Amino acid sequence: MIIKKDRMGALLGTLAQHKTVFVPALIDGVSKFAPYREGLDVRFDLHNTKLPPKDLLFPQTQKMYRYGETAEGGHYVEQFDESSERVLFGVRPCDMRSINLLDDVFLTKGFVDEFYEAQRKKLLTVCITCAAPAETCFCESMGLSPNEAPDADILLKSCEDCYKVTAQTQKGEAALADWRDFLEDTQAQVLPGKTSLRLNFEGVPQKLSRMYEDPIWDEISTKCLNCGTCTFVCPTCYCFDISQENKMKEGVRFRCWDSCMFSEYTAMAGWHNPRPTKKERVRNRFMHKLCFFEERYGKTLCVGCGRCVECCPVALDITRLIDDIGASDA
Amino acid sequence: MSDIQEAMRSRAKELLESGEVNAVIGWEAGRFENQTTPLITSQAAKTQRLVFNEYCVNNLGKYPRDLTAKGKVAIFARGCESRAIIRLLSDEVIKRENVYIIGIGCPGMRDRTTGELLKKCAECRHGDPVIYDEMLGEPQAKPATQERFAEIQKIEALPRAEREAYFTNAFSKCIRCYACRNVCPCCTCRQCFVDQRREGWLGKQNNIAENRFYGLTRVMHVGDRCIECGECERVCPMDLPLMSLNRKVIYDINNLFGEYETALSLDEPPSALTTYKVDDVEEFM
Amino acid sequence: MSRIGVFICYCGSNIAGTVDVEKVAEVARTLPNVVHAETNKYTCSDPGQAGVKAAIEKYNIDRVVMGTCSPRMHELTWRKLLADTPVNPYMLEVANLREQCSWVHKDKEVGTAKAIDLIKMAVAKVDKLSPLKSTQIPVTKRALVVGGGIAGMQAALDIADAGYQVTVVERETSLGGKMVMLDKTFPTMDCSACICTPKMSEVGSHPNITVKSYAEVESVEGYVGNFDVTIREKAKYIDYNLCTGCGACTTKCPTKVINNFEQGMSARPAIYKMFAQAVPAKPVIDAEHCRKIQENKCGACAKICPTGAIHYDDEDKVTTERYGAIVLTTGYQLIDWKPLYPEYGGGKYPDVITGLQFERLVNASGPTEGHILRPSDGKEPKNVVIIKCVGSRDPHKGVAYCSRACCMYGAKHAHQFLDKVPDGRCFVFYMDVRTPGKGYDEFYMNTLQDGAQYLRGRVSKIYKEGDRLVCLGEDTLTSAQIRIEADMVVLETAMVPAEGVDKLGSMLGVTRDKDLWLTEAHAKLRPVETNTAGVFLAGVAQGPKDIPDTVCQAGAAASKVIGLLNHDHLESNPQISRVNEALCQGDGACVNICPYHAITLVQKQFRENSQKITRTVASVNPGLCQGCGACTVTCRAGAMDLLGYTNESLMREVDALCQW
Amino acid sequence: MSMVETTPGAWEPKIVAFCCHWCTYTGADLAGLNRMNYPANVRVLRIPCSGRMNPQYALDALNKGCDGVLVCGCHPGDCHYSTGNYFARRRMLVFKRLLEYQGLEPERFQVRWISGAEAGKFRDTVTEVVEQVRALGPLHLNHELVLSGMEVE
Amino acid sequence: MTTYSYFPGCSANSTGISYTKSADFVCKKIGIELEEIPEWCCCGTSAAKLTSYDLGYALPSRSLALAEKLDASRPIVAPCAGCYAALKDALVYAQASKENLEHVRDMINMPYEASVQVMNLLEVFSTQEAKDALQQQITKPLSAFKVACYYGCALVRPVEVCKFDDPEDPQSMDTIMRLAGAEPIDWSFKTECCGAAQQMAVPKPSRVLIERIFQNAEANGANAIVTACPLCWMNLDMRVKAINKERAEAGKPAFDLPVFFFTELLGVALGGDAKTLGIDVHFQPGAPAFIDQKVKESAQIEEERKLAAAEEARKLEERAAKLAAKKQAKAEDVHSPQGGEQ
Repeated sequence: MIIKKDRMGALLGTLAQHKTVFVPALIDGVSKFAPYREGLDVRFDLHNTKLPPKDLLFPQTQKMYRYGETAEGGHYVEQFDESSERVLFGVRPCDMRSINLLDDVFLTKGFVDEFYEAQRKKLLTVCITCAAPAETCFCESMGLSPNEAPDADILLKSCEDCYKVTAQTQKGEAALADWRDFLEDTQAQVLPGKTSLRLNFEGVPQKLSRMYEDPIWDEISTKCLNCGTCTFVCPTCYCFDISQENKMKEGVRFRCWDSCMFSEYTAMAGWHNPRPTKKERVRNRFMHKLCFFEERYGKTLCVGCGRCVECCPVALDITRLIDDIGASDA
Repeated sequence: MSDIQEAMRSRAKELLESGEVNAVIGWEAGRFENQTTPLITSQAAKTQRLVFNEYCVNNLGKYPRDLTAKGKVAIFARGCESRAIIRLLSDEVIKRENVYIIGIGCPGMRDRTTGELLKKCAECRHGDPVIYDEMLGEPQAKPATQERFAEIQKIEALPRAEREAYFTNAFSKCIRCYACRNVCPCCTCRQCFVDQRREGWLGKQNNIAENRFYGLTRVMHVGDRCIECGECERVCPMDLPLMSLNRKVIYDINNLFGEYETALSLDEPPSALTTYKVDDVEEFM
Repeated sequence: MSRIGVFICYCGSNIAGTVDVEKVAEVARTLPNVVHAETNKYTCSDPGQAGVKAAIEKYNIDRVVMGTCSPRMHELTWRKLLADTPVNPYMLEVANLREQCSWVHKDKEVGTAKAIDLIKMAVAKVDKLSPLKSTQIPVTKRALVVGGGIAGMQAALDIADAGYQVTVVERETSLGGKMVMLDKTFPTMDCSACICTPKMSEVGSHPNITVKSYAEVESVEGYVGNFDVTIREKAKYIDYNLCTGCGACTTKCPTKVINNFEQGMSARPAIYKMFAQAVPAKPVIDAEHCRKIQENKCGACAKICPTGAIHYDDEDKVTTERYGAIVLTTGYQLIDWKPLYPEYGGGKYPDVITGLQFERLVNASGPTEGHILRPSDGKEPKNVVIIKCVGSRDPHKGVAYCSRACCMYGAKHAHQFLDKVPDGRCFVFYMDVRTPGKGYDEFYMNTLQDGAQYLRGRVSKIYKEGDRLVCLGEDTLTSAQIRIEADMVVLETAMVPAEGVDKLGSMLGVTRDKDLWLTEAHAKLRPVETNTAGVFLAGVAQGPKDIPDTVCQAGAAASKVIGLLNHDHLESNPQISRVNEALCQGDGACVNICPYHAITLVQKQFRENSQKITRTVASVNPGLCQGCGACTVTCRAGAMDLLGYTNESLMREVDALCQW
Repeated sequence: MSMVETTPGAWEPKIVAFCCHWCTYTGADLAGLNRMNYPANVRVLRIPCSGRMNPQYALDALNKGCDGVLVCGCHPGDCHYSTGNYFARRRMLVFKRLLEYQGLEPERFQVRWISGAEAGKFRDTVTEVVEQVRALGPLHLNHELVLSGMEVE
Repeated sequence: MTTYSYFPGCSANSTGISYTKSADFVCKKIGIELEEIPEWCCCGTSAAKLTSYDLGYALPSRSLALAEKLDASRPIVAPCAGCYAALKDALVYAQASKENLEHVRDMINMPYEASVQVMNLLEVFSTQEAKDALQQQITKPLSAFKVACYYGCALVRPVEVCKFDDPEDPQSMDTIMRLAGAEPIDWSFKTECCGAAQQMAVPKPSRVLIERIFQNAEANGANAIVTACPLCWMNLDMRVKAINKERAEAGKPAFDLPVFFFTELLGVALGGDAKTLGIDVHFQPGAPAFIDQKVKESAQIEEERKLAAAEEARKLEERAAKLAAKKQAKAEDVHSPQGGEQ
């Protein structure tokens, strides 16, 4: 089954009648996933959106509970449920993988995050393979393929002027019913993508686990600004902080993204900070991505999307770090 | 430029080997074409990695602040670096004897993908270092190709509602990564007001109101000390028009209290908002 | 969790007339952390206050909101009330329900709604306050007077008579200031020396007064009640314990130096007493001109001294002592008219003299023994021109202000000249004649009757023709060009602040106005206080004035000092700035902005991340800080906060107003 | 401008006035002593000196639902602390321009010097500001928690 | 060689011809070139402003604009004090605000930036460069000249406009005269009004103004008056005859004070003759003879000074030799064995 590229607009229009369909779009110079509407600058040709799709499931600011005192002097707590039926349309294999990783964090090992779970259940994922990865893409080195996305409900394989459509899950199969009018039962040549940037990730997590005290951290952390750019554009960074806004005897508790790059992130009462300097913070970020997560979930937390490589104001480049570690004799 | 690069490498090596400085701050090549990244090293061998080309986009001037524990450091400084250093010195963040400034004239830097002159460099009025201990090569005396306040005047000319929409939209895009703050040589507080949860200056939630609070307060905090290096705008992943806010404050100080440009020399007067004149403009009667 | 008590006052019908007080109390009870709210007919009455105390005890209240009249009215009353309870007096916020609510609104619904908001704001603020404690500042019962002129002497005597120790620091070698240079004083024509020198000896011999002559204040540290003042007494080269003041030495000195006391019109030896009645009545050696000290020649004075009091190797003496209060009576000097008025010859004509020179000429103990003889050739001048407002009221050349005393002493000079030179003629050029004071205008009228010719206008030029000085000017009343050939011209020049007062002012945090006169704390209501607590001023240091006003002000300053020294302890205002050293970056932005010089940068040791480090941080002197809070805003990190008006408490007050 | 004329429940402007203790707060008290009438839309927040006025308070007020902010202090030259209002004047000149530049109506942030004797000026200023803000309508800066990365509505 | 744009003014080739000639002579000698502004027009002086201020600004501004066109980097030199004041006043006006400049542009309808500097001749000769050149070129020091430097009113006032010398006791001309070897006397009428503008309308009362200038100069020992303005010069030199006549009638002695342009005396010091410098066309006929006489006296004085200096040098040398001899003797004393034993 294929869908012609020039039919995509019509498809989105139809889908958007029932659900909110998030598509990659260029808004005000920033590319991100936005709800489809007429006139939106939809861009399936971009390699990766600047902002990852993670806030569909894990918003930057998410209201959790409302609470307060009742007139009788008792208390009440109400949980928010702002989840809705959504389609994530046009996500790339690396971002698809990131959702898989977030699922591990928020749904496994005995911890289930209700807010994440509610939205995750209502999310349909439609992935498009990458025919021409960007110069900063390195998913293949991280064990992914630009041409596959096993976790997607529906997979669109990029061809010359169409996509080859495959439902990969039951949910996807069911969803395709709405697509019927736009699909054609023809064959098309799939354009395979290949990342130009290749790293040697072999053995890196094992080496890293022995490099906690290595001088490399001093060296690379000095130029880091400790801003949150890399963590906020990262599709897999999932740290959050819980805060509240109180009004008299009522309040709202919400959580919002936090960044391990911020000194405040680990600041404790009485000014104690177990990660007092940039070195500890930078080390933690990379260790978490490439080593600690692996130890806990058996997967690497970096999907090779290249966003941090592109966005870092000081070009502190994770790919160089991986290469350097790979080359070191730790 | 390749001459300068050679001179940089040999000077850096000399300085480290002689023990005159304990670290050198410069640039090295990145992985990608026309990409550079700051290089901060104490190893003489690594000085051979130093580069200087038209893509050295980072203002290195704030790094001496992070290296105070190292003792004396050498830094390659163009106009923006030198003014950042003056900013740090005036704010007593670093000591003059701990920084050895090697001046380099700057022809203006370019975007690595488009090859165009960076906006901050087009607006730059002091490409050449304003203080240095030694100078490598000749000053470039590159003129600013952008009128200093053209952007401000353009925005001011918009109807109020359009200005509101323009900035509301900008604040709505902000992801509060604080790259603008962390790169800014004026931002040297031990703890930023945004991190002071107890005082509750602003909430952590990302919405336009809080983002506006952050954005405008940042301007009030740095505006009168801004060196106009434009790094905040360059590093912003959301491309917010941050310099149009900073420069607005400078523009008004200029108009209200007389020609104003900070961090051009070590003995500059106190910043405009920490001083006054009895006969200042009066419009609140 | 705090336990807030809210007390709402009816104020008879003053508040209750427009505000439903009971409803306000009802809402107050629902506010967070409010454990009790009650109303009272008259909260400030004794039963009202007793009720508040009882409630505080009963409900275990730890902070209080008073919904009453303006805090300007009763904030102190409530503080005193709380001082008798377990509640800290600063855990108080007053909601202004009367002056700013019930009295300005007519509609009860509106007034009630606003009153509720005001209570909410107060509750939100008080919730974030912390207890403050005034500290007891000990008072050193000793005063320092800077300046030994008539103002300083009067202040010193008044304070000393009240039983307190006083030190008078005088820059010259004798007390007396400008007054002792004068011949007669208007309008009574008392001999200045006759009324001034007794004061000098009284000061010199008062058991409670120490005179440090030939001395200057070098530095001041500390604050009200506790100023540590370092004074440098210049080397006098004479041991005053041995010297009997016989004066033999001064007769043998071969050196001649221009005599400044005589306004340069005579010479004095290098070892000299400023004038005959000087106090201390002992000479000093002017080291700059002494041949023994400069060239190791001569030594005549030591040879003749019968007591061996002369020591050429004497050195400056620097002492630091603590004082509870300081009075500044630094006085004035005459403006240096020479560079400003080249049209008056700019100093090249010796017969163009200042009023002070005239005082010496006419003084019986002056260089001419009281005969008016002109400096150039010692002849008696017949035609004298007096020009007033030279430098005064002339913003282009001199100063903009009126020097206040010149009209009167100008008239006095005319009178004295006509008195001593009966066949002389005297012309007085004036802009206005200002004679407000007891007996002043009568004096002026007498001068006119003496024959002084007053011409309204300014002299545009003085030039020499032969041995006469031609004065060109205009009589603006007749529009006539005036040309007077004078033998001598007296310039009544402007008073300007004494040299060095700028430095002294900044040392003490006393501001100077645009003309560098020391600024009083309030032009009308605190005329002898300064912005620095414990520092007072009197006399011309504050602005030009004549002797009666100076003496008055000196008495006033003395009474303020006595009032201060009367306390064993002062209670400090605890609502002052506080540094959060953890946040302080030490960039000193706050230091420059503080009008009281209360903030300094200090090096301190901290433990951070298990390391000992030394950092620069700001430090607030609680004795100097007055709690304006200007520093808090310059501090971007908010390291500087104002107790009682903390950032947190004000922000919560705003929140309370906005959000509901 | 009595509030009686307005319909109950209708929107009323909410204005916070930061007043220095020594001059304007005293002037406001005097207005009360003289039984002057002015709209009840203003809530006075007492600060020791206009030099204590941190622009962040104004931002907070405007963000959280105030429709206007008024900052008042002693006349320049009359500051109880001698120089506080001079610093405030500079700060507020710059801050007011910044607010207006990014789109705030000038009437919503105003600064006035009002002495302890100027009860009439206090009343007139408050009345004027309330009416100006009333004419502008409510200020909707108080955005609820919105999803980042999404479009602005 | 420094080049200035030259604004001659209306008197340059008429009553002020001596000024022009002598200035040309001196300028050439010390390497200053004056290039006349093409198409310059009347400066308007005080008369134009009496008609309208706009006219008073427009006239000089036109010439300023022309000078800008000629070469904006060069200052304009106006030898006449009236021209100088008018030009500089117009310049200061246009520089005061953008509106003023715009207004002037509208009036003259020419491109105009108000960027040229306006100088008078005294100012030109007061530059270090000119002073150095003068110093080198002086061949006949004016040692016998005791001159009263008369600046007049317009060169230094109003202060806000001129900003070049002290308005009450200016010194620039005195300095230049001292440089030329003359002795400038200290007197009181340097900047007093000569009444030039009134001499036509109310000659009698205004003669007093001239008379007292002469009187004070003479009383302070001057033997000549020096000016830097063609109007002042004409006024003083021309009218002293009538004044002397009146004085004779009143039984007072006549003034015998020739009046010169400072450039004339500079010219003399640089070796110029009376005719070249225009001294032969003065109103007071005795001027050339005075110059001859004083130049001779000056030469004599110089000769005497030289002799005296030589004598002084000889004495000094003698004293030094004596001292050296003494020292030598002492040194020998010390070194001799006897000395050691003593």
